[in-house]
Amino acid sequence: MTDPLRLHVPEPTLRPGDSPDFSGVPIPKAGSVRRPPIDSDPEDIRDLAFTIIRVMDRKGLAVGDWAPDVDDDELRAGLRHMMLLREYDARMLTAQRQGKTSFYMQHLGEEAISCGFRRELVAGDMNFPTYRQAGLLIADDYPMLLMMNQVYSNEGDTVHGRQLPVFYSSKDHGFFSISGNLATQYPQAVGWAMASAIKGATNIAAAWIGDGSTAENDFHAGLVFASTYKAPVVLNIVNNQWAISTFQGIARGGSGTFAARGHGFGIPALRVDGNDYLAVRAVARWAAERARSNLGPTLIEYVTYRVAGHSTSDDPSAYRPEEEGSAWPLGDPILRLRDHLIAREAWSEERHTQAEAEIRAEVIATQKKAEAIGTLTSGRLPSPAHMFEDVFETPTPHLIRQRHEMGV
Amino acid sequence: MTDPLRLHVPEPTLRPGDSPDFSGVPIPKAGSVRRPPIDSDPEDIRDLAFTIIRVMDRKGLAVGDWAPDVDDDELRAGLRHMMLLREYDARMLTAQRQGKTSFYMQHLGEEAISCGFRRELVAGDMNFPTYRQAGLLIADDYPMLLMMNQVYSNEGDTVHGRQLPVFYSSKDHGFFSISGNLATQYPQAVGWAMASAIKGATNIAAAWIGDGSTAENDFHAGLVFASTYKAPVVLNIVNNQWAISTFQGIARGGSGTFAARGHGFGIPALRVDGNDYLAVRAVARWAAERARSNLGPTLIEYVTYRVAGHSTSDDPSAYRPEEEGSAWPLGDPILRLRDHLIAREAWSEERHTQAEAEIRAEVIATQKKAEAIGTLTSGRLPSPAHMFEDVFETPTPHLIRQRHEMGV
Amino acid sequence: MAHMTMIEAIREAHDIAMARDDRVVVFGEDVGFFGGVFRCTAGLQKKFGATRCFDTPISELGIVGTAIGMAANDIRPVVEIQFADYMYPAYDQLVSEAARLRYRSAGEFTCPMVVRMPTGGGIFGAQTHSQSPEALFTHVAGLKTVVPSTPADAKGLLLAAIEDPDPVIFLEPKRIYNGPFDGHHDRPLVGWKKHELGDVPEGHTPVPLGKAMLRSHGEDLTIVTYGTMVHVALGVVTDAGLSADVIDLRTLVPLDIDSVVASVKRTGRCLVLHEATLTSGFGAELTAQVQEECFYHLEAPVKRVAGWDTPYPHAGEWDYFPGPERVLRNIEALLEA
Amino acid sequence: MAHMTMIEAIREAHDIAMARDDRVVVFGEDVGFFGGVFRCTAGLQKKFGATRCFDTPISELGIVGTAIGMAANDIRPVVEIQFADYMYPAYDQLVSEAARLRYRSAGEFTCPMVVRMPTGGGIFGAQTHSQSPEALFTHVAGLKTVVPSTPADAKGLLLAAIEDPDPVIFLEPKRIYNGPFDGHHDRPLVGWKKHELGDVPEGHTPVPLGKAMLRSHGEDLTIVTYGTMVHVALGVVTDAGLSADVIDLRTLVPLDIDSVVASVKRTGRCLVLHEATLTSGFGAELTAQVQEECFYHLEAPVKRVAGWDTPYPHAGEWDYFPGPERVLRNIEALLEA
Ligand SMILES: Cc1ncc(C[n+]2csc(CCOP(=O)(O)OP(=O)(O)O)c2C)c(N)n1
Ligand SMILES: Cc1ncc(C[n+]2csc(CCOP(=O)(O)OP(=O)(O)O)c2C)c(N)n1
Ligand SMILES: [Mg+2]
Ligand SMILES: [Mg+2]
Repeated sequence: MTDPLRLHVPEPTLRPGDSPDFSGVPIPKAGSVRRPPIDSDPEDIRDLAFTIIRVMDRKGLAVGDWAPDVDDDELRAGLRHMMLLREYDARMLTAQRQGKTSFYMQHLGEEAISCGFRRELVAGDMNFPTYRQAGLLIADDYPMLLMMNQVYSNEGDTVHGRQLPVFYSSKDHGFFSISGNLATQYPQAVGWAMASAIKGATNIAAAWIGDGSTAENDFHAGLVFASTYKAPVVLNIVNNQWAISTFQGIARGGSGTFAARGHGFGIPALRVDGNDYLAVRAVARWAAERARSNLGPTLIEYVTYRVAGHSTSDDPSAYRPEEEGSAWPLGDPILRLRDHLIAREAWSEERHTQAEAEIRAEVIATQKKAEAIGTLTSGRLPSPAHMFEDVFETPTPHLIRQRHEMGV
Repeated sequence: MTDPLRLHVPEPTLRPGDSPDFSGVPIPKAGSVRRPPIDSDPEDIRDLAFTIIRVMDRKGLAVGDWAPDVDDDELRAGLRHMMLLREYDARMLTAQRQGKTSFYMQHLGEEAISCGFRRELVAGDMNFPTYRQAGLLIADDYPMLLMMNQVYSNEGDTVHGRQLPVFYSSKDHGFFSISGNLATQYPQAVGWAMASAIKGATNIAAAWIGDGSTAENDFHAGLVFASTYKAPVVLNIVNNQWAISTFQGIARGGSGTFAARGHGFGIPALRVDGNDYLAVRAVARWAAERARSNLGPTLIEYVTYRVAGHSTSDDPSAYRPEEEGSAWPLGDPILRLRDHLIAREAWSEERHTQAEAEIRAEVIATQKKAEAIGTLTSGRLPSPAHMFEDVFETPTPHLIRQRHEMGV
Repeated sequence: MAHMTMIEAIREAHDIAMARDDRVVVFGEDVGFFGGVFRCTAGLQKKFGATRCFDTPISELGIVGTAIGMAANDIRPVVEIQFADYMYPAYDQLVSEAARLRYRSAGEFTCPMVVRMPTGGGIFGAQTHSQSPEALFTHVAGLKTVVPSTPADAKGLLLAAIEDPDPVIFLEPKRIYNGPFDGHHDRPLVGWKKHELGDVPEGHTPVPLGKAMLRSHGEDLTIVTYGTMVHVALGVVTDAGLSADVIDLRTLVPLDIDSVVASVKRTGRCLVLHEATLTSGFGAELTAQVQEECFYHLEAPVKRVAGWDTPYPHAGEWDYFPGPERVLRNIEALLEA
Repeated sequence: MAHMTMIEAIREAHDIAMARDDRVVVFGEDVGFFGGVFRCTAGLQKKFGATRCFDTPISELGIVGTAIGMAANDIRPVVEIQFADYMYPAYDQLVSEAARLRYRSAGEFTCPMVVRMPTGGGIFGAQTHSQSPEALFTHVAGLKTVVPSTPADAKGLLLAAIEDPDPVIFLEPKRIYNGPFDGHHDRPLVGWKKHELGDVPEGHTPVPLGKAMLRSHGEDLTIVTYGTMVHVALGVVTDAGLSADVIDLRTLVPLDIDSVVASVKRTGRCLVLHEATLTSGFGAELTAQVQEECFYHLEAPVKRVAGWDTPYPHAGEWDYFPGPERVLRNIEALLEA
């Protein structure tokens, strides 16, 4: 009892120079986790927060209770969304490196989550995304030109160059304006969902957060209010193993998983293979149905891996082994869905190669259009007059004076 | 699926006019809950967050694994602390009603928690209390005169009349300066404990919060940091069933108990009968030992009932049945400890009556001394010069100028 | 017209707004069943049901955060922060989110919401029930800030705030909830019901944001103030027989600087008065604008009288509060300068 | 003396403070293993161990809240908030707790702690990587606020801040981490290593808080500023061949108003310059004090040049930023007034 105390500072097991090793990460077999009814008592399904719900097995077959009913066309659409997102990322990353914009953030390895989730919502539902869910737009057929215009902050940017690249906004596509402040939109999603319930509407909301950001205040506020008012909201946590340079153990602390956070609030929690497109759709469907049936919130932890740097400002080789991304045991979401489609004879290697080429051409064509409008460093930029608009609906006399002073 | 959504707003089952009824509150038999080793895996003792650890049975006997080894003298001291606190409360309440100070907050029914807990800490440990743990001072023999001086904001007040009544501060007695902002001191307690570990010291910290205040951000921050750094801290939640007019269901939402909040963080959680002095000491001892052994934090929920109004500004008859306090099934902590002492033949009705009279006389005598110094509305008040001190260690030129302007 | 307290006026504004517009929803700590610790929302839950007026967990962040989400989903939340001193946990949501949502999304998402909070000292509430944080809002582009000083304004400005398409911070000077406190704490308070300023027009009578009100008309100086200090200023002017304009700003953002400038150009002397700590208080902004606009008309520097730059003390309430004596002393100095 | 960047100077201050005093402990988001997103704490964990320099969860509240508890337990925390724009979740802990702990407990508990945060714009960081929230600290009694503008000051003021017995907010203008940006974004930046102001004295060389520094000496006007804008002001003065005092405040609280007053009394004209939004910015406080102290010496109203009262835009960075052109235009008007 009189030994001196010591501070425990969690450390990832591997740092640059070490060989990646995920043998310690238990990966349940696809199809092995049961699918309980949506009105289950959270206490009865606690185990689902400590496992990983997986649908596609090694052979690419969809197995087990969670295998969702999704037809070939829809699956091919899903594959296309993910491929579009990956190509888009690649082009925008290069554009940033070429100095055409200030900043970019990729989804590499995480495409299944936002692309899959979006397809289980309906028009009028609202996502409160972070900066790593552009798949929500792509899978809802939001024009990629508008996304590029936003990244370039050019005259075609619907938010007039006001926001950092990738901070999209589209009400029509159920995509809430992104904030740069982590986690702030978690309670907003809950409030949006509460409003739906107050109005007696049928639309639901989805909140999004990263593993690291669950440490923020707003995550707690979101859970408290969702739990108290049984808000019709899906509470998503994307656990891509890393914040910026900080591994998930710093945010997670002593709890086994992030999904477990829900248990303190009586919120049912699912933990899912985030690189398994079918599993993502299955859990999204389960949670959305719960919300729409007035059964309240569901917490979902997507287990995935951030293959790329945090953003274009980051160099992950400084803090983790370089090959960790390729060693990640849950594989690549695009290749896995491709293999599944091939296994169900709805796709082929050739069609895939061809699709890659088509998608590349399509994205390049769109990029040309966007750049013809302008990039942050050339072309047609938003008028400075926009700077003084939308502070309030009607500008105050004070703002009008400043605008005149600016001469615009 | 297309039914309109509805907002769920939790409501207490009873409101003014209803007859109190606690038959729905499950109360396990004293002695029925096992006492696990302090290094148990939190997952293996989850059940302890959903029960109530109780030691004293109906006959006043201490039963079961949790019955702590506390000798007669120490128990009589505990009884005396609680009686002192209750008498102190009664006198200060009256003093406030008489206009001698602006505000007061009672502990009625909750005396066992702070009085019992304090005795399981040692000199150099630090409590981060709320406004309802004055027992931490009394059970550590802090001079009651100083407490009264603080309540009266008179010249003898060690904090120079700067703080609202009951916002005591005593470093020597391990009682951190009280803030009026709910929950802010939870992460501070964790930080204090982390400092102890950083220094390789042996002292631990204890954080305090009310049921209602667990909804605040700071509660989450405290849990996150305590979980991550395995801080040597005891995380206390006093669940007295009510915030101000709001019953605990509003803060607790869908989780069964407040103790369950710990599970989302891998923090072992105990739920205890807060009106059972012996049970309080037993769980405090368990948690303090864990912390001191570098095993990290423990969350404790004390189940009790706020018999009095929230503060002198509150009238509970507006929002709950009047007799709820007397119907509370866990009884009165003073009477229960008295009965236990009588059952173990270390006390008697007569000694109790006599002690009551002595304590009353003692408190009255102290009160006279305090009032001889002054009350908020008469007598010797702190000099206005104090207003400009302690903003910084060394006053800035600016503050010196303001002080001159004030002419003090 | 009916005489009522500021609390009753605020309640009536809620009642009218909720009856006129189903989208108006009221929530906060203790505001539901109990009707708020100051009773400003009493009766609303009973009348409109728990879906339109409800209690919340003690989380100012949660209250404001969910309100923002609701506002974006066509609800008009009117939320109460129990004391302005407790708004800090919600500050991030206000500054980073509510204030910038319209801007960020180019008007696609908006945040029509009112955040009410009792503010100011004079009730022996010490550091955590006395603060006047208005300057922390006025510095934030995208927030409007309102401080009424009479029941009629409380009602009318609150109605206007609820109908405003943007987020409005509505600061209620709690010391004048029941009557116009003139700073003489040793004299009995005249309640609103017996005071000429206690008259409140009936029905739906919004008072537009951004218009100051001249509460006293005079020649020798201009006192620019708001909230409780309006009444302290009026008391001093009356008691000392001064000839002064007393301008009640009512709204700090948008600011009716034109009214202030017109007055100061006429009187040549300006005293700025508030309860909040002096340094970086809203008085600094007022002073900066007045000296810029009226420089060639000023006969003396603009003088600020405000709370000292210390936390708000308990026993020293009346030493801290910028009461009549301090105000008069400074006015005398200003008139002599 | 050695030339170094501001980042290196900050790192060196940490290193010296940690070596001199075991109680100095450094933490924040990404500050441990990685050494901070701006690399200001690089190498410290390696040298002093993970108990003295560590990564934290992403919770600014938790960072500041635990730091306060540590400070009360005889540790000297120096914490980093990754960007000043992210300090709001910690604002309650700063305002309600750190700032008032000494006062509340009459000195029984104190809070010697430094909260560092990169501040200001000019890096295309848009609304959430560009803010200058200094006025939100200067309004709070009990906080000191520091803004260095050179590597030597960054090092010296940080050392003094760490040794200060009270909480200090340490704002690091990120635009000048690598060199003194004069606002001409189209010209190449001269790095600190090649700049005369890049010289940093060796060893333990604290610079006392509360003393301004005259960066340029002249007759026609006084420019009062701090941080990045010091270099913009110096650039304008040089380029336009003006005769001006440029006062670098270095510390906003405590404020060296005497240096400002002495200068303005001599020049008769004063321009106050900052990046933060104009309304209720720290410039308002400076203006209020200058007009009060120098009224009879002023030949024109004090003029403020600041960020517009809008959120900080992305594409419009240089329209928003109060760059050389806007500064010069206002100086010309001021000199003609
Ligand atoms: C309130 C706040 N604090 C800090 C940051 C800086 N920051 C931006 S992203 C990030 C890491 C987030 O990690 P995680 O939540 O895991 O999301 P991921 O990037 O992995 O998707 C940090 C610290 C911020 N944007 N907002
Ligand atoms: C941040 C903050 N919000 C609101 C309040 C007002 N307030 C004071 S006590 C209280 C209720 C607290 O209830 P609980 O945590 O259950 O503690 P109890 O009074 O029951 O001991 C409230 C809402 C406050 N002091 N601080
Ligand atoms: Mg992550
Ligand atoms: Mg309670």
